[in-house]
Amino acid sequence: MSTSGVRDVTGLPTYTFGHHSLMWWGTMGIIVIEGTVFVIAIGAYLYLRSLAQAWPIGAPPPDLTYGTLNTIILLLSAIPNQWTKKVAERENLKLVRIGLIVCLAFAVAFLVVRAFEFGSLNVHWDTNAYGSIVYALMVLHTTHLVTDVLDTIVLTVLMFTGPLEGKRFVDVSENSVYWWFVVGSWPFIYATVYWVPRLP
Amino acid sequence: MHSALQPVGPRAELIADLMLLFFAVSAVVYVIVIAFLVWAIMRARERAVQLGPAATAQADRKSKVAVGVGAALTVLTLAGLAASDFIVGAILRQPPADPLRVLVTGHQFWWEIEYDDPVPGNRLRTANELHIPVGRPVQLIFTSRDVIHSFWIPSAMGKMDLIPGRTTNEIIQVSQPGTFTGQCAEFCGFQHSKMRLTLHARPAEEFDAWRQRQLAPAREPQTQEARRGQQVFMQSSCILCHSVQGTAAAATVAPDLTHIASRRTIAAGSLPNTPSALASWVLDPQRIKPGSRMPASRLPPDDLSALVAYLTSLQ
Amino acid sequence: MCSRSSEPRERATAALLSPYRAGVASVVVVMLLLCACEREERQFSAQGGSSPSAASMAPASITLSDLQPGVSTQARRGERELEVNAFSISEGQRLYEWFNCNGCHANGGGAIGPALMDDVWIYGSAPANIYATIVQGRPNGMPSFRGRIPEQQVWQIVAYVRSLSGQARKDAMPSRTDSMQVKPRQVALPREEPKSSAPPSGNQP
Amino acid sequence: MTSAEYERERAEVEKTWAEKPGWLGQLMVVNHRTVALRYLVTTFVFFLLAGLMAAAMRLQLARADNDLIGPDLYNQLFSMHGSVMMFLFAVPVLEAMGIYLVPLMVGARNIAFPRLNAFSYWVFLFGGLMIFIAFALDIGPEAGWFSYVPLAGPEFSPGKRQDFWAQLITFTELSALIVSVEIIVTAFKLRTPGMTLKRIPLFVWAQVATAFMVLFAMPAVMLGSSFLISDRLVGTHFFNPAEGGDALLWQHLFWFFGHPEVYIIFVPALGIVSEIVAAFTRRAVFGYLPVVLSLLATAILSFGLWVHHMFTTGLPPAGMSFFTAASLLIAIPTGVQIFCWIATFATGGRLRFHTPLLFVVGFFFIFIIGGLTGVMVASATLDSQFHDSYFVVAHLHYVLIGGALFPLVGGIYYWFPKMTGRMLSERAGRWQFWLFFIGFNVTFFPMHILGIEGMTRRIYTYSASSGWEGLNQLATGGALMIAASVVVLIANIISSLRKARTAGDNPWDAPGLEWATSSPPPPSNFVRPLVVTSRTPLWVTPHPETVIGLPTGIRSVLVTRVHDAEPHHISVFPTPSIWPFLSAIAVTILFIGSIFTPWALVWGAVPVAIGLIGWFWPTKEETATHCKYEVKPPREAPPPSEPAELRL
Repeated sequence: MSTSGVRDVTGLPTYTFGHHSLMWWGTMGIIVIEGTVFVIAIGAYLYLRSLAQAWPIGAPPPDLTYGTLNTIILLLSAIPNQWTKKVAERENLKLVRIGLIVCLAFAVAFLVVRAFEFGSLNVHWDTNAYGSIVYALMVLHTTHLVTDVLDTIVLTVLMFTGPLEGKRFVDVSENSVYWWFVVGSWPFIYATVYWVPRLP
Repeated sequence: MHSALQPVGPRAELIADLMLLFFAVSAVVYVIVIAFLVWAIMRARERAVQLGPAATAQADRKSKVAVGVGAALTVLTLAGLAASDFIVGAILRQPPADPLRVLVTGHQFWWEIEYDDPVPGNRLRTANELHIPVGRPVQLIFTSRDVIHSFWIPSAMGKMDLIPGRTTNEIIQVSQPGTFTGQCAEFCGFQHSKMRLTLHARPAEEFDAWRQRQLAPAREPQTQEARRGQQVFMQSSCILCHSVQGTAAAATVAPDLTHIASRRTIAAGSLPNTPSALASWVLDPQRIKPGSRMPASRLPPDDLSALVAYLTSLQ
Repeated sequence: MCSRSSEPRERATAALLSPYRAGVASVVVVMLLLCACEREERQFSAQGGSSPSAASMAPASITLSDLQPGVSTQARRGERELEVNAFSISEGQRLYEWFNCNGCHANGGGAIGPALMDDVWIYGSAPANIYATIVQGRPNGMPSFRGRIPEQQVWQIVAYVRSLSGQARKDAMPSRTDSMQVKPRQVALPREEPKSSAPPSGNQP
Repeated sequence: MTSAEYERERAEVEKTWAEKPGWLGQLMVVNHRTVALRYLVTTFVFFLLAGLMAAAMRLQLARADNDLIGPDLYNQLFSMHGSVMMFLFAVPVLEAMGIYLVPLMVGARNIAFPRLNAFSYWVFLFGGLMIFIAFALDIGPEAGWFSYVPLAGPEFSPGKRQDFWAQLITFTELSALIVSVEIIVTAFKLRTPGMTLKRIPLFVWAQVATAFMVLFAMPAVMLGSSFLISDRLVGTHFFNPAEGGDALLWQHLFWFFGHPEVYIIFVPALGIVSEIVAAFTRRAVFGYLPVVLSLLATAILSFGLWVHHMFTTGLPPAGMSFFTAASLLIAIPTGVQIFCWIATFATGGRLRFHTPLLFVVGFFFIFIIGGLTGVMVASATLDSQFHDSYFVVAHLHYVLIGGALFPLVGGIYYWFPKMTGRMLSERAGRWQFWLFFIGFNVTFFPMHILGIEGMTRRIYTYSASSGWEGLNQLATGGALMIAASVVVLIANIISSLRKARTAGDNPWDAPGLEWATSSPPPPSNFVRPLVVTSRTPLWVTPHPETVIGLPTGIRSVLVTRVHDAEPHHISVFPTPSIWPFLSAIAVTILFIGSIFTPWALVWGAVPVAIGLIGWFWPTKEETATHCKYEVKPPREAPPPSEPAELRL
């Protein structure tokens, strides 16, 4: 089995950050799928609205307080999130631990306020189609939030307990990318749920 | 006789002509493409093992032109077909002058048909048989009481869905008298198969006469047996769902029976309207149309024959 | 190049086998679902004793007192149907509206007639009691439907009426109808413990 | 390099990539070829079952007013037939071909995310078992594969039948979405050095186009089926017009997925056609770029057609014209591909008429008819006659059987030697082809006429006065011929598996990388990754350059750059694990539980979380091994554009 030649790749890194890593591609795959779900769900919201005589149907629009508060929390959480991504890519374990805990604090604060948000939607999922689609959007986003929070918790524990290797920092970095998606998708859902009912 | 290619009205004719155009173009396209394929394969079976690079390059230049021409012809053909579709569609969408308005409501598994009229007393309700005057366009306005159905009479018109919570409409126009069949085209449950209907087209005068007859309240039973049948009707489960104009029976969830004897079929085209078929239908509809909404009535034989006598008297 | 990997036939067998292993794992699921048969059957016409006779139409013998000691076979059949069969409850729901039960009882909240969603049963909450109430009628406005509603359909209505207060199997109840929502969702309703109450103005049954 | 050194490397690589032994090892398999074979066998079994259901329906329709099968069972039969063929056969079987072939064709040692791949199979298997068990227990879906509301809603479909259908969708879409991500990443990041974008095999391009369609189409139906199940379970009003919902919302959501679905089935089959045509004409398919662009154009255009399934719902005319035009437009890329293949035949070498090519030629004869009737139903005007009639039944079977199943069977004949090391019998192959080809046309061609004569779809019976009996009998006869051809295929496969492995590495003298390794390939596919210099590497040289320097003690896979496939880094691939299997069981419990109570989403999430954490959590030994071989990425500097290249 002699061949015409060989090509040596000795010494290539065994992991990498950013868009060359397979993890990044996997995360992007999930983001594309979930992003499509959000777009279609918002499309369904607008479709139902286009059919209705008046919108919202039989309920006042959701109260703005908690939703707006949450928007601010979520947008602010992008800062520690991005910082964590940076220190993860420098493989600075100590700072990664701090970053992850700060991120978690934001996430927990957000989840607590989210509970109040559900209380101030002024409608139930089984009231009418408006209530159903509002709940669908909110539950969808909350599901993503909860899964990412669990993911972050697991990563945080791992960062404290080990076993660690270099590519675990890739996981932290990609977790941040996913959080960016959770943050980035929210303003659209916020605008739909809270402001579309207020449109004339 | 029911075929989309044996149209009985101007609108169905337009669609049939368009269909023939598409068939003809498709046949030509198919023959050409398959001829090229067979030619290419035949050539390739006789060829030397492999072409040289120069020959391949030359052949590729020719192929490039051929594929380009093929693609261009495809675009032209499709554009032509699209244009003919748009033209026919535009003609069919033109609102007709002075149409007869008929409201069609879908039910599991029958058709409620109501002739619209400004005078409430002249609104006529019937079921499963659409009677229309020859030559006059008829606007059908569709909705559904339960699930989605689709109204289709192949020789007279294309389909239109009956959707709960929405109204749709379509025009039907027939230019020759006759009876044409159709059936529900959107799957609607157990008896989707036996949700049939017939279209009766007849000259305007005959249609008007039919309409007048149908507007009259039910005829009073004439014979002793029919009178007893009416009693059976009023005291059994019939009255909970059916109505007979001019009597106490006024429920609207099942077909109006005021002139049931004038119809050619019963059970949405499942059975001929004969006394024996009527009797077996009343006795055990679930054997004939399993899953239909009409329960068995378990009448004793003499009650049953009295009831059938009454129903057959409702001309 | 020759591979030392396992024989493809073995591998194909393994591939074939793995579904069976998974099948074993899903035995638990099967057990859970076995009860589905009763729930899912679509019974179009009454089975058994299908001799069309006026007698079966009018079970005059059903009264409250008769039923206490021993429930008739019809009642038992009806009872089973009502506890488990989704199609019966659904048919009952349709007939309840078609036969205008909602004209008096509204959608279970009660209006002219008493409410059916609460825990108060004037003439008994057992299926046979409700059957008798529909067939015989009751004082103060409840008409008799004897001869009007066929037996099987009465049992279906009984099934639906009982489901209104949560007496039917939850997984057999429909979540809502395709109409205006005028009552709370049925499956969300609490199961009411039936209580009996004296009929109004001393009309003992 | 001496051959002894090579042999040692080979042994080390094989040991590193070996699967675990024993029955537990079977549940831990992460090799893409094993998973793909499981997919293929499972989907084939589902295909046979759904085919038997079709045969039962054909028997019922053979006579007018037949009472062999009542409406309740018949409705379940056609709902199962459609759902199973679409969700449990057509889509996954072509994905299985992708799972098997894409890594081999791009020269990778495994598919990207192999554990997810194993997970996707288990989820798929459990979803399939669920629906068949449900059907056996009289809880089979009853509202068609399209489950139109309100018929599929809480009022008109009591019980749990439609809920099982909705969860079938969830299961199969989950597995399909996972596979799509894997295929995209494998095709873009795991290509062997030298396989630039312009050298990617056409089959891989077809799989990539399909995977992108899946990513954008399947979320719509997942959302739709979630709406449906929540309408049925917790009383939401998405589809209740009396409370602001809309029955057509379901149709929009369903067909936004449902139309691309057709292309999701058919585009990978086009990839198979391209591979077979190239191999048997001894030339690369003429017009590589137009063919690739056609595949991508088909994928994009397929999202602009969904309303042509709703032409009879009374939508505004402007919209109908738009969708008519878009539907006609998609015929152009398909036409271009057909022309390119014909040009390939015309300009290639001497044709070798083996069974795979026979099926591809059959594909042309049948599929073009399906395409042309597709042009007819794309016309909103004509569709008012064709819609929901047997004409559409004929059309869709011409497209799906002609367009996807014929190439697939051809592909099975073509790649069977690679998968098993054995050839299938040519003689049986010819028998099977002619039985299938004639049986197919006898079954489905009459349905065009039946449709024009007014026979509607999904009817369990028809009256003798309709005049449909003769053609229906003919169709039933054809169906029996198809059944006979399937029996021949099964017999052919079984008898081949009993023979010796004599196929050799490259029995067809084909150009693709999958033929550069043994049949069946070793656990790591290639002992060393191969370097590619052309679209048809094995026709340039049967022994391409190889890559050395990958650590042999870990499952090292070379990751290359997207555009030029130059080596970038080494990815350490996971070893066999039981967690994908356990997680799939947890997910199954959650999905089936949520048919009965919404709380299953809460308590069912606990085992799922445990499964996923167990899956993710690294073991000490694993980490230690990884650390031994770890090479950190270069800091503060862009990754090396040209890796160290060394010729020995």
